[in-house]
Amino acid sequence: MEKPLNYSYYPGCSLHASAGEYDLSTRELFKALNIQLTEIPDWFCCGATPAHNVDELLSLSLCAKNLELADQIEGDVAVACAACFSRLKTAQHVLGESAVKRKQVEKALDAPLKLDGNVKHLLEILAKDFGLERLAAAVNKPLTGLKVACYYGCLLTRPTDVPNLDCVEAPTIMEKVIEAVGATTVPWTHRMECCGANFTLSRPGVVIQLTGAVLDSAKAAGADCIMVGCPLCHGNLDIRQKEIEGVYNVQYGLPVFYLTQLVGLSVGLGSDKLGMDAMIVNPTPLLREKNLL
Amino acid sequence: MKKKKMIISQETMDVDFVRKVEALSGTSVRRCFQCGKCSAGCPMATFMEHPPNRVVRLLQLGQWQRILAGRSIWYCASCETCSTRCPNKVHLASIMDALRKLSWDAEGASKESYVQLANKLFLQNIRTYGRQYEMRLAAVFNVKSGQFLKDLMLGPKLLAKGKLKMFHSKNKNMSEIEKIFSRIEAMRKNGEAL
Amino acid sequence: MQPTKQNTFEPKIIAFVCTWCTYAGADLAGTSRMQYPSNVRVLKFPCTGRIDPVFILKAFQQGADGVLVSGCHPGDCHYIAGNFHARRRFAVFRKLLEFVGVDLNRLQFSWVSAAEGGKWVEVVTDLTEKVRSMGPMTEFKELAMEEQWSGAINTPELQEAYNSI
Amino acid sequence: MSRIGVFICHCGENISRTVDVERVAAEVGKMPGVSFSTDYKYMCSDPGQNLLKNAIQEQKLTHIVVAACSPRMHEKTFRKAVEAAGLNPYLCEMANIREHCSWVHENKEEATVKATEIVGMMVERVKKNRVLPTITVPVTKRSLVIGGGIAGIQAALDIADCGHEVVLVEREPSIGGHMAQLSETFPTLDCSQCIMTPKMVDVANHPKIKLYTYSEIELVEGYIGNFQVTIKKKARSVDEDRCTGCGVCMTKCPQKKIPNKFDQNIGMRTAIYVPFPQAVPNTPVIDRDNCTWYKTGKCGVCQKVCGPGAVDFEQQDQLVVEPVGAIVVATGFDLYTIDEKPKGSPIKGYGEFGHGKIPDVIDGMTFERLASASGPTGGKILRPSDGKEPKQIVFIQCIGSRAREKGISYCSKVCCMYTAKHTMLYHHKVHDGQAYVFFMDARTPGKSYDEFWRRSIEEEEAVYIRGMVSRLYQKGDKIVVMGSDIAVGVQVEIEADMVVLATAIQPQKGAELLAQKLGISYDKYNFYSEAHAKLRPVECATAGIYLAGACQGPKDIPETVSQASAAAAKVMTLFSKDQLEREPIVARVKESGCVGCFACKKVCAYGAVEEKEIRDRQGNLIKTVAFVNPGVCAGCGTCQATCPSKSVELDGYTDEQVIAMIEAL
Amino acid sequence: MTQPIDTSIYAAITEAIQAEAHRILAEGEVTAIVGYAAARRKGSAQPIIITDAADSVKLIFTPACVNNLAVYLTKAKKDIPKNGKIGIVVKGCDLKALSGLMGESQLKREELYLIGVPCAGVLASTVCPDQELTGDSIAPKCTECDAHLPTGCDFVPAETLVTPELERKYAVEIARLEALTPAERWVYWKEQFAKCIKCYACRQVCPFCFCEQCLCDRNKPQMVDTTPRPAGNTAWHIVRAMHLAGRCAGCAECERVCPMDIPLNLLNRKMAKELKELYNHEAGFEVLDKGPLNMFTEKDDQSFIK
Repeated sequence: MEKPLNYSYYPGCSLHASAGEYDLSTRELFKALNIQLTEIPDWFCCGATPAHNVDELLSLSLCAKNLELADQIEGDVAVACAACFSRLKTAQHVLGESAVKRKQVEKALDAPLKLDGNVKHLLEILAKDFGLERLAAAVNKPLTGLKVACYYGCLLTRPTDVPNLDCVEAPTIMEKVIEAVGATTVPWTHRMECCGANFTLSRPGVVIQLTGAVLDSAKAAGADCIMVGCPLCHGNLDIRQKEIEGVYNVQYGLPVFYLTQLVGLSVGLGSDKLGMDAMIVNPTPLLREKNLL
Repeated sequence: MKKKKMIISQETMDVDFVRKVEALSGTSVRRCFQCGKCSAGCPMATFMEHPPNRVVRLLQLGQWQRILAGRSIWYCASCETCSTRCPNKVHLASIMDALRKLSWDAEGASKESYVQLANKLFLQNIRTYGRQYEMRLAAVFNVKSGQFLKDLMLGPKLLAKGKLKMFHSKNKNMSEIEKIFSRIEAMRKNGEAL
Repeated sequence: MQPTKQNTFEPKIIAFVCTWCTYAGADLAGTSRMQYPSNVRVLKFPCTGRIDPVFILKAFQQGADGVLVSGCHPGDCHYIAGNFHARRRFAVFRKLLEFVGVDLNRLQFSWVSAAEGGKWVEVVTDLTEKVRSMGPMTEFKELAMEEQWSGAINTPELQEAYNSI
Repeated sequence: MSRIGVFICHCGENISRTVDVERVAAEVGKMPGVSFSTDYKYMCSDPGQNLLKNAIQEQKLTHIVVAACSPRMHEKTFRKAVEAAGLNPYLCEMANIREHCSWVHENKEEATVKATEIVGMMVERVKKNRVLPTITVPVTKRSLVIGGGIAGIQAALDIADCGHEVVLVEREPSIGGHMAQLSETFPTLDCSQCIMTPKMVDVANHPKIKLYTYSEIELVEGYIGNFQVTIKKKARSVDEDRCTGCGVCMTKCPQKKIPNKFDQNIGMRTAIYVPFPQAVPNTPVIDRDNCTWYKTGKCGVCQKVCGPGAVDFEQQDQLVVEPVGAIVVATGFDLYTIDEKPKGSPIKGYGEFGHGKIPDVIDGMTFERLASASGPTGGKILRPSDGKEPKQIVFIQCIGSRAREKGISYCSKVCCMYTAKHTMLYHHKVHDGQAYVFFMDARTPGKSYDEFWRRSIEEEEAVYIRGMVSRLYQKGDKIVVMGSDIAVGVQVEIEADMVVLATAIQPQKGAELLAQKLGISYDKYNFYSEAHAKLRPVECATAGIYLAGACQGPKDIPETVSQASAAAAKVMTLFSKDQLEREPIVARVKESGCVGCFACKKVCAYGAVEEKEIRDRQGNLIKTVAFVNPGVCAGCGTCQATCPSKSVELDGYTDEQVIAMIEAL
Repeated sequence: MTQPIDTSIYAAITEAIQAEAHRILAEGEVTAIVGYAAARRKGSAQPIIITDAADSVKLIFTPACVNNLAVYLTKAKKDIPKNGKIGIVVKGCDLKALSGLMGESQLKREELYLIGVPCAGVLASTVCPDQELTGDSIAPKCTECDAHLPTGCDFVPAETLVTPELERKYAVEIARLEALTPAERWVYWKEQFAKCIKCYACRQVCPFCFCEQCLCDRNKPQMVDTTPRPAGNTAWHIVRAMHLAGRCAGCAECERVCPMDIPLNLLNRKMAKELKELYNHEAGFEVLDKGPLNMFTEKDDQSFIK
């Protein structure tokens, strides 16, 4: 047995609120895979989109503060939320490039910067650190027959050279992970189109248009469900799915899983440990049909 | 404003503003050669009166008033598609960030209020609580924007699913966050940061 | 080129063309797989300037029902000005033929460049159709059949004597 | 009795699909004179050609007809094969049964009949074909280069460096051309004079280059390998041999206010002058129109101060004849002006830009002189009207170029780059100024060109505005520029201190007159025409004459230099042999029938027809007849059609051949 | 209509010619003179070549002096350099032919001594030579004459001509034929050409038919049918007209000598008319560098070309 993997864990605000099932399933899955997650004590909000939208310095400072907090714990920083992941990575990138901004942030934090921590999204940990072969070996209940549309959204891969998670225009990391646990993936057109998360509060009309297009594409590609790695995307695809169906008078019925939920299912975790009941679009019929419950 | 004739001279081209944008965004504005790829891929272009390429073009000519008067910058989804695909490495998403920042600094900013309100509340929440509390954010937004019934249908369902938490605990080191905010304010006052 | 079907007249068309423009244009019509009537026979010359009016006369005498002369557009001549000389020569010659009673509908001149495969097809098709509707060119053929007779055969006696030869 | 071999090609299925080739071969086999007739899948393939060669030898064939594709395609191929088999290549003809038959007809019966007739015609024709020996012409290994700009200089140096004498003729008092006028050159911004003057000096010092400046081509006679060129040396009024170039005459000349053409008329010169200090040769010229001596008969100061006594008021124009074997034409370009053009002119001016009457609206070349360290302002950018430094400067591209309405539809190719260069030069010289450029497209295909253009925007802060300018007008001491930014979609107005127009490149004035002397063709703009736009871009249709530089079409310096070297290489190719070989399709005079009316001479566009006296043994003139110089004859045959007695015949297209074909119908 | 034409000055002209001929022969300025002399039939005239000054009294000028003497020069041109300058009596129409020949390098002006005669007209070949010259008896070519007074000659008798306006006989006939359909014209010319006996008198008399070997006599290849049959005759007359187009000076000798009375000059006049309309060319006294069919302009009519 190899030495267990250790990470400091940055859940982010959503996972402590609307995306509780993502937090739950992450913790359960990693426990099952014998990966150590230690939540960063007293982490702050990363500032998310609103902060960088209007105040980059604040955004950078918040991220730097969180990285400083994470530095107390051994191991790389594991991030579940794609938005938090993007912000932390961006902060590292920008502060690495600009001496001026680095000085400003140091002054804001009144402390030297500690940016060395390796920020990793869960996908990266599963696919690279843990490894696809080990993952496949850990499977108890392969997701055979489940056709998954992997949705990357904006922030997992973009922009070039910042998250460096995978190819910026044609990533495959989600597909690799979910195929490793026995599911089938569908090729589809809107894997990386924006869902409009930034406007979920202020301009829901925009969200309905953009998310509707994503759902259309997944449905047209013949997917049974959508898999995401971002609570904001999830919020739009899952929570607003009914509303969108109403606006456009269509039926999607596409359950939207977090990647940890599906992988967790494959390693044999029960739906209670995966927070399946918190999903707005009920996944039970689908999972029953595929003999996964 | 949109169609008004542009009188171009060294006086009317605000080079200082452009420099600020370049400093904040860390990207060159002059580099853009107006190929239009940003506008071609922008998911929000149809909602904007100045498509992304034109925002950069106006910026090149130092015509920031025209940009800030419009809603375009507030309709940017920050999806980073433009930055990713720009053939000239113009980081347009960062330029948009910078423009929004400068819009808040400038007088007579955009009419667009909902997005700005959401942003303001979000930042206030962070300053007050250190983290984001969605329920509170949504509720206050609806009150302040006068859309009391917005997303009314979603509320109970989310509560039932445990997605909106009524209660939350404050961070133990809240003083830290307030310090960061106030230090940044002080730096700006002293002209140490934009 | 005998009539292929009964009661249909297939005219014989002779085309005198320059090699640089019209011949190349006809080649282009070929490479573009355009279709046109098979009645035309092409004689290649270096330049329209080389084409002697006597050839046209000779062609009619040899039984051509229509004659086409075609070369480079003005200014395009590979030999600077051959087509300009040809233009004058033929402007005058056609007037002469017209004066002695040749129907000029049987004699077509055109400029067809190396790029005008389509125009070649159009010119050849038009001339073929026109001549087909006019019927055979009988004038020169009849002359060739006739015996020498000094003066008009304008009395019954002469006609009788003529017929007896 | 001829033994004709006929070879019908299937061309895969291209011919055989619509033409019954076997039937054609059988029918043709019955024709009189045909002793061998066959068909084959691919005649042009190696086995096909071998079939042809073997048949010639085995069947003792005397004439060949290959019925296949267009002769434009494979006539050379088959003639070569025939030659390899020991026959004269001109005893082989092609019958075009593909492009003119199988590809254009669908009815197999019709196509087969037609193919048979086409082959029959060619059989009758080939019977009349004669053995034609290849023609050889002697070559004079000296060349003439017309024009002493960078193209002419490069071509002359290249040829001379190969050891052949070059006669370089320049119309102006000095070589150097337009390039000598430029301040810096794109895309490296090195100073034009710095790279140009060494080459000019090389020309002056080269033992193989004979330089005629202030000279023009008067007459060109002869043909490839054997030209006689008459050069008019205009009277310089200064003895080139005596003049030491000390320049005292110029300092003493009382006429000092003559606009200098070299400085685009913004700088002044004296009546006795060299156009610019680095001129080659450094021998002054007296401008007789402006010289007090020539106008009044008084003055003569220059003559008095000239130590060596070089000033010669009596000097006359001189005619010199130079024999050369090849000619490189490198006469360069002129710049379009926006001035009002005479009524009926195909080229129009820009009334909307004030027809050149607004003093601070200048052209790019004037800007070059302003920016040039050795120019009239010593390299300072100053407005012509009041000598002030312009702080707002507007450049407008595509003036004249790409403007069908103005009569020019082509792109002048260099303006995008030189305008970018101008913005940089301006930015370097006027730090607090702002340059604006109105443009439609930026055309920068060239090594390091686009980077250069981008630099002008990204680093040198030029503001490029996509959209053309509608109108310019003077308002106080400003020029109002009314344009639009099509990227924003609004009108744009700039009050400029100076406006620089990137005017179109046009051929030199009088280019068509020189072309007529040389017998080369030119397009509707008077740019000289190359023999083939892609495959013979350096040669003229007239043999022995080559093109270099902008006289053929707009070009920048690297391109001009490349073409000049290419032209030199073509000249060297010609000079590499003592004798030139050419296709024997030329006209020949039958002296017995010729009565010397010289109609042939009158219609020959090449001047190939000469008068030849025929004398008896006692030397008495019997008659004067026409003679066709086979070196000059291009083989059009216009002479033959014109000759009343048909005493001149074009080999390869004789009346016998033509009549045989007509009679075969 | 019998319009009388005043020929009273012809006697004075004859005297002047004789005097001038005597002078140039006596002074050795020329070695021979081609002129007209009285022939045997009353009133008729025939060409004569005199080499002796004493013979100059033989020279006359009367309405019967119809021949174009230029033809003798083209046949004799080779001998001129050997024998010396030749004098020739020319009417306006004859001078046009000489100018044309000079333009075609057949004659040199400096080898000729031109004695021009003012001419009110000559008699038609179809009337007796002793008749009065009238609007009826005048040669058809003279009805269209625009060259009564030759210019540029070495000597012209100073007599004043009176030339009445006459109906232009060829123009009328051409207009009549042009109004017909092509088929009708074909019938007309077929009848005319059918009469031809291929005697080639037209060729022989024409000053411009100076080729040593006529195209129509060649048989390798035989470009023009040579047989004296309708087909060959038609070909001959078409080729002849074409070869004379732009050159013919309008002396109408071809028509005069034709034993079968074929209106040959009609073809020549028609060509002249077309050349005038197309290229503004007319035969004249001026020696041209290039004939109208040996030159071009870029703007030439091409309305007939597709």
